[in-house]
Amino acid sequence: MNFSLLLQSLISGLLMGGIYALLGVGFSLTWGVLRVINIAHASFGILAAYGAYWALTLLHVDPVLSLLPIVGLLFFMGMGIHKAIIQPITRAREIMVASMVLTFGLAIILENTMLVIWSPDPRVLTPSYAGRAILLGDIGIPMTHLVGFGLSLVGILLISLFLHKTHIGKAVQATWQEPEGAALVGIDLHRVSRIAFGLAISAAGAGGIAMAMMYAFDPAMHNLWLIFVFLVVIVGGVGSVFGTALAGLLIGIITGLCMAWVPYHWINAITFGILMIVLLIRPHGIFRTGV
Amino acid sequence: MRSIWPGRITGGWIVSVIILCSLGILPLLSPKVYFLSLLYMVFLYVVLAESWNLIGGFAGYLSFGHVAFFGIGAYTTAFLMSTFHLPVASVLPISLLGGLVSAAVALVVGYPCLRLRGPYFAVITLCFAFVVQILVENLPFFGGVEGLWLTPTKETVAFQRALYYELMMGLMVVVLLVVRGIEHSRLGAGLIAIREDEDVAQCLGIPAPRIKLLAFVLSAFFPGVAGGFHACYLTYISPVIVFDVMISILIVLMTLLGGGGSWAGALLGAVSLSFVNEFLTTFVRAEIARILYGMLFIGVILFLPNGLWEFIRNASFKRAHAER
Amino acid sequence: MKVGRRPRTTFWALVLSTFLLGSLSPIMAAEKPILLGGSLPLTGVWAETAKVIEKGYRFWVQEKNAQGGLLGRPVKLIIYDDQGKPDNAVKLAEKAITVDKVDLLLGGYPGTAARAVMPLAEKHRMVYVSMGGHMKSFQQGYTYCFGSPPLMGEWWFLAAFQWLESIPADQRPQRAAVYIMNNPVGTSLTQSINEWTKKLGIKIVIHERYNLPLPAAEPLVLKAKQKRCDLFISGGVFPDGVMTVRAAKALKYNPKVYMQGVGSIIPAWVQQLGKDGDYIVSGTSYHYKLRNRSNLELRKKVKEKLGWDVIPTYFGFAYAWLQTLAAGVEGAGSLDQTKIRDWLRSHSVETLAGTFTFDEKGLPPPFTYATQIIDGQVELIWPPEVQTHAPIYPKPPWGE
Amino acid sequence: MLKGEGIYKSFGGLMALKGVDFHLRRGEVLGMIGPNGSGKTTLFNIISGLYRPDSGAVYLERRRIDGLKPYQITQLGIGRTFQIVRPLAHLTVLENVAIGVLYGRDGIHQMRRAKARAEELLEFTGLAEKQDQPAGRLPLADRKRLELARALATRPSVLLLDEVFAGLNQVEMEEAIDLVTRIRVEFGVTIFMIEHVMKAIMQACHRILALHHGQKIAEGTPQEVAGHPDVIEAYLGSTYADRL
Repeated sequence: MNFSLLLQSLISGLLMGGIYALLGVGFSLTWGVLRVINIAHASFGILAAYGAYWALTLLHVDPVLSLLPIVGLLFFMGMGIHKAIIQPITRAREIMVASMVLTFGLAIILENTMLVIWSPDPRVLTPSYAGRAILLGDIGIPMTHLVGFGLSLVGILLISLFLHKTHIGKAVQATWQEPEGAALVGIDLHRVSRIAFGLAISAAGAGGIAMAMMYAFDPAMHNLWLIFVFLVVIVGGVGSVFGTALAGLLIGIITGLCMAWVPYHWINAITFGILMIVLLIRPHGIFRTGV
Repeated sequence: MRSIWPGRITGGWIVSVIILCSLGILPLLSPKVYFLSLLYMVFLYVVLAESWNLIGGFAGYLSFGHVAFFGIGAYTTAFLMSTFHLPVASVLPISLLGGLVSAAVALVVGYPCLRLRGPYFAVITLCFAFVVQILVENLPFFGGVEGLWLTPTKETVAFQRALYYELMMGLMVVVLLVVRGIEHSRLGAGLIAIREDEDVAQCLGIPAPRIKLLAFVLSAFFPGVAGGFHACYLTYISPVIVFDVMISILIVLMTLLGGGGSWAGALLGAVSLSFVNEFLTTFVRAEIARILYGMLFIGVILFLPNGLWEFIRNASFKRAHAER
Repeated sequence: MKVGRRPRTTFWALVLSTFLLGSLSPIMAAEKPILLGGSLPLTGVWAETAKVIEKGYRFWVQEKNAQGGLLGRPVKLIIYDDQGKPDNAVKLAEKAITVDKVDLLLGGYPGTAARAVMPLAEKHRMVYVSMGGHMKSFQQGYTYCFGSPPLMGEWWFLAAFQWLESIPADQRPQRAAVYIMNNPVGTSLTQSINEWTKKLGIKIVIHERYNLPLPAAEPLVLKAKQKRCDLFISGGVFPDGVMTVRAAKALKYNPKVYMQGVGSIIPAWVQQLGKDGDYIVSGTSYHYKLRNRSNLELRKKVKEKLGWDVIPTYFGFAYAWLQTLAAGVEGAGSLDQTKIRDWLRSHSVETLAGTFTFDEKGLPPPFTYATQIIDGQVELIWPPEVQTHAPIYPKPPWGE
Repeated sequence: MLKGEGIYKSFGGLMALKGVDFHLRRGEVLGMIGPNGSGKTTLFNIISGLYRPDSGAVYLERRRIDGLKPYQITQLGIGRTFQIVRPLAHLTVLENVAIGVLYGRDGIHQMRRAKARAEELLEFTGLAEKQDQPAGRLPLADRKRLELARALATRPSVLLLDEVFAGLNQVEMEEAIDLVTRIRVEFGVTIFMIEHVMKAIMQACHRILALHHGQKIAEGTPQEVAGHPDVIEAYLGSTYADRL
C-alpha cells in the first residue's frame, strides 16, 4: 500500500472531522441541555463565516482575530433568540418536535436574509497564508486547514473547560443531567438555558469560521453541514462534548481511509453504512455508556 | 382532547363525500391543466404526510428517510415501464408493485432499525435514505446519476393530468381511510401508547416490536405507490428528484405542523403548507417569500405549539362547552 | 402556553411588513404585452446562477421593449421561484402555460429541471429554448426543444482537446488524471474525455467519480502527483473546484495542463481565487469576448446600462436563448408554436454565442470555446479564430 | 405459582442481584423489603421482562418465562405497576386503562367493549369521575390508583406492585391498602409487592422476603422477618427504626 497516500488521506480526513466536531458540540449542547434540536445551528456557522469574510475583505482582519468579536456577538444573539422564541416553547407538549419546526423556520429566515445581504455567490476565505502548506515528503497540509483544525481543538477545549471548571458551566452540566434536581438546588433554568444556547451558537460560529477555512460556502450550504453535524452528534452520544469530538475525528478517519482505498463514489455509501451498523450495535452512540 | 374513540361529528361524512365528489368530477369540467397539477401535488403530499404519520405521528418514531420509499416506488415503476415499454393502463398495477417493493424493503430495514429509539432512529433512517440514493446512483442499470426516461405516450396533456389526478386522489382517499381507521382502532391505541412510553406499553401487553414494524411497513407502502404514479406523471426521474432529502423533511414538518397522531392533523398540515408554498412562489421577491415562509413556522409553533389541528379542535371544543 | 399580547402584535406586524416589502413590484406599462413565463431556482442552492440568468432575461426584455417590442407588442416576463426542485419547475411551467397563458416559455435551470420540463414542453407543444440537460435530454425525440446555445458536458472540453491536438505529440501531456463529480453534469464529460485522450495518445491513469460535497482534495491531488499525471481534469462545480486547486497549490503539483469543469466559468472563480485561479483551462459555449456582431453590440449596451465590463456567462446564455426565441417568433411572424418551431428548424439563427442551425434533435453542430484564465481574466484560447490570448503552455508553477 | 431460581443480574461492574430465589403461592400477598439499591425493582424488571437475567430462571406455573418479551409476559398474566408512576401522560385516564384492556391477557379487541370494561375498572378504583382528564395532570394518589387500574386491565393472575403506597398521606394510604385488599379478594390475583412503608406491609402481606445488596437475607411471616437479626442489621442506622 502506498504509505504516503494513506497518511495524506488520514490527515485530511482528521482535519475535516475536527471541524465537524466543533460544529457539532454546540448542537449536542442545545439538544442535551435544552432538549432543543436546533435545525438552524449550521446556519449560524455560515453567518459567522460571512462575518469573517467581511472582516477579511473589508477590514483586512485575519479570521482568527475576527473570530473573537464575531463569536461574542453570536453569543448575545443566541441569548436574544432564546429569550424571544425558544423559551416560550419550552412548555410545548413535545419540545423536541416543536423546536425542530421552529428552528427550521429560523434556518429558512437566516438563509434568505444572508441571500439578500451577501447574494448567493459562493465565497472562500483567503487569508494571507492561504496557499501555503506544510510539506512532509509527499504529504502536504494546507495552512488554512491547519489553522481551522487548531481553532476546532481550542474551541472544544475551551467549551469543555467552561463546562467543568466554571460555576455557570457546572450549572449547565447539572441541568443537563438532572433538570429537576437542578431546579431544586436553586439553579435558574431559564438563565442557564439562555447561556447554554448562546454558547452553542457561538460554538457554531467558531465552527463555521473553521469550516470556511477549508471549504467554500454560500447561504444554502447549511443543509449539507447540518446533516454531518447530526451524524457526529448521534454517533458521539447526545450531550457529550468529548464524545462529539471523538465522533468527529472518527468520521474523519473513516472518510480518510475510504479516500485511500475505495472508489470515491462509494465513500458516502460506506460512511453512512458504517454509521448505520455502528448505531445498530451501539444504539446510544459509541462513546456513551448505555443506560 | 384527542381520543382513541371516534368522535361523533354529525354531517362529517356527508361533507367529506361532497368535497371528494366535487374534487373527483373536477377534471370533467376541463379546468386549466395547472390546477390539476397543483391539486395532484397536494394529494401527493397528503399521501406522504399521512403515511409518515403512521410511524412518526402515532408511534413517535421520527423517520427522516421516508423519501427512500417514495424513491424506491418511483424507480421500480419507472424501471419496469421503460424497460418493457408498458402502456398507460399498467400504471396502477405496476405502481402497486412499486409499493410492495417499498414495503418489502421497509420490512427488512425496519426490523433492525426499529430497535433504536428517538433521535437514533431518526438518524439511522436518514442514513438509510442516503445509502439507497447512492446505490441507485452507482448502479448503471437504473440509469445512474442520469436518471430514467419513460417512453413518451400518445395521450393528450389534459388526459394525462386528469388520469394521474384521479389516481393520486384515489390513493389519498384510501390512505385517509386507512389512517382514520387505524386512529380509532386497537392498533392505533397501541401505537400511541408506544409513543407515550414504550416500556409501559409493553407492560400493558402491547407487542411493540410487531406493531411498530407493521406501522412502518404500511407507512412505506403508500409512498411507494405514490412514487410510481409520480414517475409516470413526470416521465423523467433521477435520484436527485425522487430521493431529495428535503421531501423527507417537508413531510415531517407538514405532519408536525398540522398535529401528528391524528389523520386530520396531517391532512391539514399537508394541505395548508402546500397551498402556502404555492402562494409564495408567485410572490414577487423570492427571498422575502422564503423569509415569510420561515416566519410561518415560527409563528405557528409559538402560538399553536401542538399543531394546527389541536388548536382548531380545542377551540371548537371550548365553544361547544360554552354553549352548553 | 401563554404569550402576552405585545409580542403577538409585534410578530404579526413584522409578518405584515415583510409581506408588504415583498409585494412592492415594479409597475409594468402593459398594453396587450407578449408574455414570457417560466421558473428559475431563485432561492436555494442553485440561486447563484439563476440570479444571473434572471438578469440576462430582464436585460433582453428591457432592450427589446426599448426597440419597440416583439411583433410590435411589448414583452413582459413572469418568473416564478422553483427553489431548484424539478417537480416545482414542472408545476410552475404548467402554471405559466395554462393559467398565465404565456405566449412563450422561458428556459429553466439547472439541467435536472430542464430535463423534467422538456417532456412537458413537448406535451404542451411549447417551444423550449434552454441549455437543456446535456446530450441525453436531447435524445428523447422531443421536437419543440432547442439548445441555443446548449450546455453540453459532452462538448465541454472539445475545443480544449482540439488545442492540445495542435501541440506537437512529443510535447503534449502523456498521462491524465480525471476526477469528475458524480452527477449528470460530471458524468456527461466522460465519453468525450475517453475518446479524445485515446485520439491524442494520452493515457488515462486515474479515472474517478466523487460525490459532493468533496470531503478533502489533497488525497486526490497527491494520487495524481504520485502517478506523474501531467494532464489534470477536474470536472466539478465551484466548491470542489476551489478545494482541488488549493490542494494542488499546497502540494506543489504542477501538471502541464489543468482543466476544470463548469466551476471556473462563474464570476466567483476569478473574484474569490485571485492569482490561484490562473492558467486553468475550461470550456464554454458563450464568452463575452466573442467578436460576433451581436455580442459586440451587447457588450456596448451592458457597459452603458449596467456599467459592467464583463458579461457573466449565464447572462449571455439567457440573452441568447431569448434571441433565438425572438428570431423564431419574428421569422414565423406569429406566436404559433409549431410555426416558430418549424422556422427555427429551417433557418439559421444569429445569437451572441454564434450563428446556429439546428438538427432534428434541436441542437447546433458540436462546438465549444476553450478558455484559460490569464492574469485574472477569462480569455478565449481556442479555436484560433476567436482567440483573445495565446494559450499558455505548459502551465507555470504555482506562485506564492 | 410464580417462582424464581438463582437470579443474577449485573449492570456494568455492579452486581444488582446475586442469586435470588423466591416463590409466590397462589392467592397470597408476598411483600418484599430492603434498603434502597438492594435490587427490588431490578427483580421486578426481570420478572416483567424489561431486563433479562444474567443467569437463573423465572417460572410461571412451571412455564419458563425469563427471556420472554414484556408484552408476552403481560399476556401470560403478570401485571405490574411502576415505582415512579408512568401514566401515558397525554392520554386520558380512561384511555390509559382501555389500552390495557385491549392488549392484556384475553384482550377485548372491540373498541366499544374495551371502553365499557375500562369504565368498570375505573369505577372499582374510584377514578370514574376523572376518566376524561389527561393522565399527566392527576395528583399523585390518583396516579397510583391509575397504575393499579391499568395493571388490572391486563387481567393479571399475578400482580407486581412497586411501592404503591410511597408518598401517600395517612388517609390516602388507608384507602390504597383497602383497594389492594379488595383487588386480591375480588379479582383473585396473587400479589407480589415492594414496600417501604412498614405499617402497610405488616398489615397487607402474608409473607415477606427481605433483600440486601442483591441477596435474600430473610423470608417468612411479617413478624419473623421484622425480628430477623440480619434484617435489623441491614436497616440499622438507616430508617428502619423510624418506620417501625
